[in-house]
Amino acid sequence: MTKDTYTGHRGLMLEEPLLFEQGQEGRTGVDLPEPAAVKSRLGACARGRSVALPGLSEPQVVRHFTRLSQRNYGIDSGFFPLGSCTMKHNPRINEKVVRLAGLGDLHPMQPESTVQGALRLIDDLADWLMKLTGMPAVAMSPAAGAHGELCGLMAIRSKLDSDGQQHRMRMLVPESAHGTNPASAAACGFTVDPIPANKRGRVDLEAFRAKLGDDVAGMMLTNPNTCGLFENDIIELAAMIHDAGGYFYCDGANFNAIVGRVRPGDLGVDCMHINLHKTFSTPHGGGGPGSGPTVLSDALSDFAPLPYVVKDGDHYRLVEHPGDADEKPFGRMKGFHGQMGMFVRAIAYMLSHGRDGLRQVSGDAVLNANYILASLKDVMTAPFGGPCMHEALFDDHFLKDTGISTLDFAKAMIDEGFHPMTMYFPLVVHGAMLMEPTETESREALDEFIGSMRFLAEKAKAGDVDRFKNAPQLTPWRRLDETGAARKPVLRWTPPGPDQQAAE
Amino acid sequence: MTKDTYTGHRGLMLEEPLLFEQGQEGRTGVDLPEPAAVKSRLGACARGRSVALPGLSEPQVVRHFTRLSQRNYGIDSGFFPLGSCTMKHNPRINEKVVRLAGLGDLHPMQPESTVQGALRLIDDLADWLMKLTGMPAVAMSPAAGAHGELCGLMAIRSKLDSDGQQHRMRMLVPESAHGTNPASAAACGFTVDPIPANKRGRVDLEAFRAKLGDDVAGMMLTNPNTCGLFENDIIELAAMIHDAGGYFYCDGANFNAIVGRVRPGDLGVDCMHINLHKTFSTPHGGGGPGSGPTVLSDALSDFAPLPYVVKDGDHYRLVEHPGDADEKPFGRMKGFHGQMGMFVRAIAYMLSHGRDGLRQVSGDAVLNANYILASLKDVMTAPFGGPCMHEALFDDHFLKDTGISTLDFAKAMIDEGFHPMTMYFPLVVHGAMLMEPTETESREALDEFIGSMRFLAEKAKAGDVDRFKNAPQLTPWRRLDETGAARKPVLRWTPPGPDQQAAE
Amino acid sequence: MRYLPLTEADRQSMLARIGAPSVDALFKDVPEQAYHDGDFDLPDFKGELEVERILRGYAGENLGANSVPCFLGAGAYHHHVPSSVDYLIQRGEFLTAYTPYQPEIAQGTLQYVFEFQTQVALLTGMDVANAGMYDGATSCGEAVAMAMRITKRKKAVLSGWLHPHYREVVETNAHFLGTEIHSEPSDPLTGTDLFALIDDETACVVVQNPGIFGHVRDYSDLAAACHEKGALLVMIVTEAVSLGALKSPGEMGADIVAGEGQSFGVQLGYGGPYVGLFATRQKYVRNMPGRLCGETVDEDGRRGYVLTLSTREQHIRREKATSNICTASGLCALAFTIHVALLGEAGLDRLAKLNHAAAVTLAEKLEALDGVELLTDSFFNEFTIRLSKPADTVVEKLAGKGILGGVPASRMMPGAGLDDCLILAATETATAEDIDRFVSSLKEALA
Amino acid sequence: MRYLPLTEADRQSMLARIGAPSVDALFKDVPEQAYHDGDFDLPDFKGELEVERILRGYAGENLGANSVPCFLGAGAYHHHVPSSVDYLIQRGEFLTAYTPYQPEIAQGTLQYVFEFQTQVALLTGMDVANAGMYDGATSCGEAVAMAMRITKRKKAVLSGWLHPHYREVVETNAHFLGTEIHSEPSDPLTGTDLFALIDDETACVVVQNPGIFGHVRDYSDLAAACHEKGALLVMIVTEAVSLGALKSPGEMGADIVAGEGQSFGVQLGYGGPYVGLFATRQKYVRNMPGRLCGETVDEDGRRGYVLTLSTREQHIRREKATSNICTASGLCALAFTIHVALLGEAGLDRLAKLNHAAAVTLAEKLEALDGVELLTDSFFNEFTIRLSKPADTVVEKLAGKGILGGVPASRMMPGAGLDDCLILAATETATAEDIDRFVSSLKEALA
Ligand SMILES: Cc1ncc(COP(=O)(O)O)c(C=O)c1O
Ligand SMILES: Cc1ncc(COP(=O)(O)O)c(C=O)c1O
Repeated sequence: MTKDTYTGHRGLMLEEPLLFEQGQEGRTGVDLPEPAAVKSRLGACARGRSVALPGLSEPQVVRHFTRLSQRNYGIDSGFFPLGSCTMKHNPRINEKVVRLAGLGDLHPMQPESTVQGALRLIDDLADWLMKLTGMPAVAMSPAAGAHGELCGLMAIRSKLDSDGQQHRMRMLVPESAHGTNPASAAACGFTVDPIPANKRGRVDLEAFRAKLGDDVAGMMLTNPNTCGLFENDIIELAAMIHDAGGYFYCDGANFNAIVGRVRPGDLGVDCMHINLHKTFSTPHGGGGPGSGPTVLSDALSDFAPLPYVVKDGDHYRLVEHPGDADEKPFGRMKGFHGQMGMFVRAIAYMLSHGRDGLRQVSGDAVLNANYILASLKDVMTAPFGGPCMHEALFDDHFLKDTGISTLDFAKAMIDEGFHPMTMYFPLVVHGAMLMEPTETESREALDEFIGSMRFLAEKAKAGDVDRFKNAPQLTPWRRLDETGAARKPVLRWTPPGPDQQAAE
Repeated sequence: MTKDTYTGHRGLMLEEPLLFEQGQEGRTGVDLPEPAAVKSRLGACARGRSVALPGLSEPQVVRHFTRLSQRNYGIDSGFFPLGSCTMKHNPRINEKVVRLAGLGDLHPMQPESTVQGALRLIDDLADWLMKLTGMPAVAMSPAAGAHGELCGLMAIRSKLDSDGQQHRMRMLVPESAHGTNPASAAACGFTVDPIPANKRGRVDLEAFRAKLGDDVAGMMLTNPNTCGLFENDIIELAAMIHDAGGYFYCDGANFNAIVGRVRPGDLGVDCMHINLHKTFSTPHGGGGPGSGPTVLSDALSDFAPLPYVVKDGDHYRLVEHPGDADEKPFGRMKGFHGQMGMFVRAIAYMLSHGRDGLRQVSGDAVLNANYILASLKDVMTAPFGGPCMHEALFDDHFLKDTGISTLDFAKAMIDEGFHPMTMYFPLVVHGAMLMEPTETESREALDEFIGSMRFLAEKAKAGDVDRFKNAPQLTPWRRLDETGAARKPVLRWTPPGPDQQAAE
Repeated sequence: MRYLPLTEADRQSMLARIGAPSVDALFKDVPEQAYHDGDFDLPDFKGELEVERILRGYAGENLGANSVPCFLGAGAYHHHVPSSVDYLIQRGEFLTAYTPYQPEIAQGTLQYVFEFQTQVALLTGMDVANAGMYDGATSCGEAVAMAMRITKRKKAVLSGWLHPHYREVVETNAHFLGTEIHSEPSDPLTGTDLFALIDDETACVVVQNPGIFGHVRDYSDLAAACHEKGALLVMIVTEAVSLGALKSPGEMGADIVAGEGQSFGVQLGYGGPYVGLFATRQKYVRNMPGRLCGETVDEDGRRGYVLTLSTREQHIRREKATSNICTASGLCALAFTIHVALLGEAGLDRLAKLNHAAAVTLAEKLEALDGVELLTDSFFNEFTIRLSKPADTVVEKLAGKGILGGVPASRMMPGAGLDDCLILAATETATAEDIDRFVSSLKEALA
Repeated sequence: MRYLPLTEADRQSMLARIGAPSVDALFKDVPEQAYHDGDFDLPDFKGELEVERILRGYAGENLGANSVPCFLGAGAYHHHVPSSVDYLIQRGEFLTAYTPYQPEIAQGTLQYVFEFQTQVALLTGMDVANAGMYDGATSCGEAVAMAMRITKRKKAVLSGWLHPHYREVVETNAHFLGTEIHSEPSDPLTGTDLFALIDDETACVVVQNPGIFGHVRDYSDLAAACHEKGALLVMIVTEAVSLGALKSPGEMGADIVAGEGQSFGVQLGYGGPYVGLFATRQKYVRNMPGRLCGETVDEDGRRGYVLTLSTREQHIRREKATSNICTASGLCALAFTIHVALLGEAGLDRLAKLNHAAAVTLAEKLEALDGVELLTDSFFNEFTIRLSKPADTVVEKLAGKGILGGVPASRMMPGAGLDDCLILAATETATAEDIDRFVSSLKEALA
């Protein structure tokens, strides 16, 4: 079998150098008219040196990024059960409406009279979110989940301060929490106090009780939690933290499991961010953008960030300054007014599903996860019993003595044509494998996945170590040297030195 | 190396069954409201049986076609030197403007007062085409090149008939002509008389002269011809056919080579189709749609198809019926008024280039082809000397005694990451390889291609037969059995019979 | 220029390798007197922003059907295209590919063509379909030509309910080929007695269902009558959505079905590009025009698809080919395939019902108006009314009010005495308000 | 529901395997009193056509900047985005991917992130850049936090020419962390003497170039003064196109550059999502917030890219991370990368010159008007004028005439005594007619 090619291309899998390796002086991919001759007003600040951007034509650029895209795996490619990330179908109608004239081309500082539709949209989306969560207020500006966490924590801090509770500095955070939870707490000035999980994968009630005290500011709980389980004692936990003078921050990253069925407001939650890029399907885009509107309880609703939309009769206005606010906003977190592009997509998604469709979303998401759990628990190991919520958690116990790790198993899944599940998170089980199918996968897709997982589990137990240790083998790149990358970081292209140039 | 996977997927190369193998009853990818209850007026004609379309959800459909697309090679993927097809860059601005409200959503039978912009656009495009070709008229409705040929031939026939030349039935067509030329001639009722090429790859003047006679209706010449050469005697040939009482149909498929530099009207051409999907960059779309406006000389301009646009002062109107025409239109060839979507793209392309840019197009296209010719003629065999026009023709002489055919060579090019050139066309050289780089390829891309071709030529001569006979090896599919496909044609999916179903 | 990657330095080094002094020198085969200096009376190159502005200028002078109530049909229908269709057909691997001549790197195109062929066969109730033609009208022309090839006869009979554009295309072809076409006059009230016109010279009878005036009919008896005389029945479908509601052409006994596929996935776009549908019986496969995709296996035994039976085609058969078609309408066929895939049986059924319901609702409201007479007894989503005033002036009046209010029959059939006839279609895009606005505006216009 | 593939038959067979009687039974861990019957006061599901109509309804109530002359800036700029950018970012392999956790099947994302980092480093004249932050304002907040980490000091000095949104974000963070922010008052005429404010407690000085009122300045001396006191200079860029015309922050000696990337490739979209730029010196790399992509090799020695130095990040470091950011702004960074790739050196240079020329032309015409005073001495594409009337009422009047005529300074800086100040930006999208229409309308409004 001939393996070598002159070009390095391999049929449809095409090599593509960096942009910077393809430039030629004077070449460009845009045509712009001759600028009018004017007297420069740049003062002493005019650029003297070249930026050294490479010059490519439009066809080259289109081909470059087309080829890059072909090395990626997205939801559109196949099954993407990345736990905690809710990789559901991203409808194209949402991409269309966000680009509509009158939405895509609004400047954020246009006068209010020219953006009434935009403000109404934000207000309507807020209404959906409040109704679905059973909460009386929502801060729309946070840019993602972590930013929403910060927003909620700032609201808690502001409320505590306004009640003279400046000394409450301790935030209780389960060990299973996502890394952003403690990081956000720290970014808001709290100290983080971890609470352990019990054998059922939930907050250990007794350990929790023991942590309560006069310096406790609140707790950050994910529900359903990061093990994919509903915290059954949640109402009790909420009551306990409230009794202790603290507030309940709920991480809403897993809201997809309960949307249309459970309202966080009914559980005693004081604030919760909603990742519109998870539950409400705005695309993940290879690492964002997201949007993290944060709902607030009565206790916290006065302590929201600026700006926000207020409806006066038929007119919508933006409150942008503390002086214009009836409430006690804690200030601004972000430029302008929030991730409008995500709002447009999210409301299109909500309108498409409606009340009934959203309830079906959580039902099907949970059904799909339980189907995976039920179909794999005999060959893989599920540390906690079922039923689970929207994701099925396994540990690496079933790989014991095979010499195969969770990572190896994940890489073999890549060869099988899947994006691996979330690995090594949550931290509370060993070698975690967290599988979230979402509701937009068909039974047929799940059956194929289940068959493949059973096949791999069998191969692992049968000692076919090679299949795992050397995986992936069928991808354009094999495993990459991450240690080497971190040891001597090369974080950008640099022009070849004079030696290298001469050698060329 | 592990090769087998349970799923059949291989990393990023994902299997995808037929739509019909994925359906489930009741499932759909569209949501439509409940129809109002009305009394049916379908009469006796209501459908009794199911159509048996498979039911898929939207996410499944998006994934299906995404995966299919990933098995394709387009211009956006890489170098596509398919001779005679002008696979140039397809700008995205053209795709954008064709979808603009007010262009994309016009119904063809709207009243004239509501489509003045559309008619103006057609008229402006016609103006560009007439100026670039130096011809006084253009028929806009032909749907592709072959349709344009038919249009031109019908115009010639009509003119001959109107001049009492009904007996002129013989059309002279070079052996090197594209298959559509004789096929179109036959579709218009002409008999086809082939004319041979001379050693220089041009029409053999003497052979041509010998074919002239009282029954000759005209000639169909491609210029530059399908060997990528300019017919240097073209003005003489035109004069000869005119003197003989015939007309000169020029196949304009290769207009890209001369646009902005040579006007067919100056060569004595009577009619010529222009493939907007070649010279003017409307996308080929995996087999169309195209558009083939056909320019007409003074002699033929009265004999155009219906409908056409006429400008009355500031108002544009459509002439749709012979009764409304001052000329002698030969009738309608197509529904409605032409390939409007291609007109929009083509005029956007023309405006982008302008007069100067179009001249650069032909210059760069010809330069690129000559660069390939000059860089490969020592290792491959070029039957005719240079310079060539926009495409470089090789034959299979250099493969003599290697046991490797043009087809084998092409398949090895696929492994190298290229779309092969046109093979076995034109028919006038043995094992033809016709390479048309177009002007939208960079020198860097050509150098890579040239390097690869030299490498392959070397390997062929060195007896590395395997690389060719077994090619392609690096594609998701190997060579397909075309003979088997034709012997017992399976042209559609059929539901598995009761036996097969039972076996599942 | 943004699309042209060569730099001046490139050009110089390339010319050096070629051994030519200049680009102009490469054109030495062009007779000197015909080498143009490039000074055309045309504008210079423009940036994208400027080009877009100019195109928006054209668009701004038109009244788009998406922005107003639209009741136009007559061969092109205002349907909603799901946005995933438009996304998918723009993927470069589909958009910028050529006809799939190299099957190893064109399985994407080939598989969807195979799926398209299957969908068209299922929808029409026929055995096989091809990969698509230019549009419905040219497809009709090819159907008549094919019927003549098969029967070796030279006469075709066309129903008076055939779309006039289709009829004209057939007549144009016949004029140049010297074949005989008998076209019945267009009359919205009486379908003509086609039975009487079939004789031993008849290659085919061409009927359209629904007809140009909207009528739906069961042509089973006509098919039988054709077959009795050794003629073929060609059935035309201009509104493909109707196939979701009506008895299929295959069930009625049609031998060739030709039609327009625009209704599924293809934007109105002022009349094109669209995609012609073409289906027939298994036994006539080798007489079909156009490309055909067939199933096969690769060297490893893996299922795959190729273009097949190409000995029918121009690039092999030249003047003996079944058609001169080469570039057809691949991307529109893809749009059709995706839209039909999204619909599935349940979606198609619902879509057809919605269309019918909208048309019936409209017809009922119009029947109640003074000065309006409904001429079409049974219909799918389109019908014809007679007005108390000339239809073209009424349509102009409605356009002035921002309503696209139907196609005057006289526009397609001048001189047929149908000046007061208006052809109306209603689809799933017509809202109740659209219908009410149209009805009340029509009432005003007729008052 | 079109997005939900499970059929009722699927659900039943799946429940059977699970051994649960119903979907509701799977929710048994939910306390009964909190399990909702789903009867929310919200509408039912809708088809795509209806959804699009509703969204068009919202859009129709707004005045889009593409349809009228627009002279708004103040942190977001109306530039033309080439259509290939928008096509490419919508390719599903980019759009529907996650953060590239599995590098073997995410080299597309990783390579463009590496290219983005390089472009940002080149544009800013810095050594390294990260993969992007939420937006310019939050990026500014992160820059101040990083400066405090590096210097282990707790005071930051903010220029009065810093965008008020950026200042407010920094102040919000500081409020909760108990750090000290000295914000100079906003004044379009006098830049304040920041030199005097730097002391041994100062972690950083934050300046913006061009400033919120449009001023461009060489901050080299300020950088030196900072370094002398062991403080860092943080430089903010809200208009990235200016980097094509101005001396780079790196050349001026900035230690951290934070900015807004919207100007390249990202639609205005009413303020977001955008992408925050973040660059710094090599020595501070391990103190950076956000993701970083680095070059490496795979097992076959092939060059590839991975996320690296993740021990700085929340998922590893938790409460000790350099930032809490997780999801950032990948797709906007892609749009930025593509647009900058299309421009290249020549395109960037031309684009910057066009912007400057448009602004100078506008300024010259405005200077000639009665009742208008130009306050910004040197500028790139944005400047501030003082009017003889309150700016907000003038802007409303202009809006009434279909002109988006600038940002009143008082909107961002109420109570600063700037009610008569108007901030104006002109980009390559402003035509000569746009400028003339604006100038004459402003003249009328001031009369
Ligand atoms: C449980 C949980 N919390 C918080 C986050 C952070 O959300 P974001 O990435 O939107 O900042 C995530 C994201 O993966 C998560 O899974
Ligand atoms: C020389 C030549 N003539 C005619 C044609 C037919 O054009 P079309 O495919 O547009 O019908 C082609 C197309 O490949 C061609 O190359």
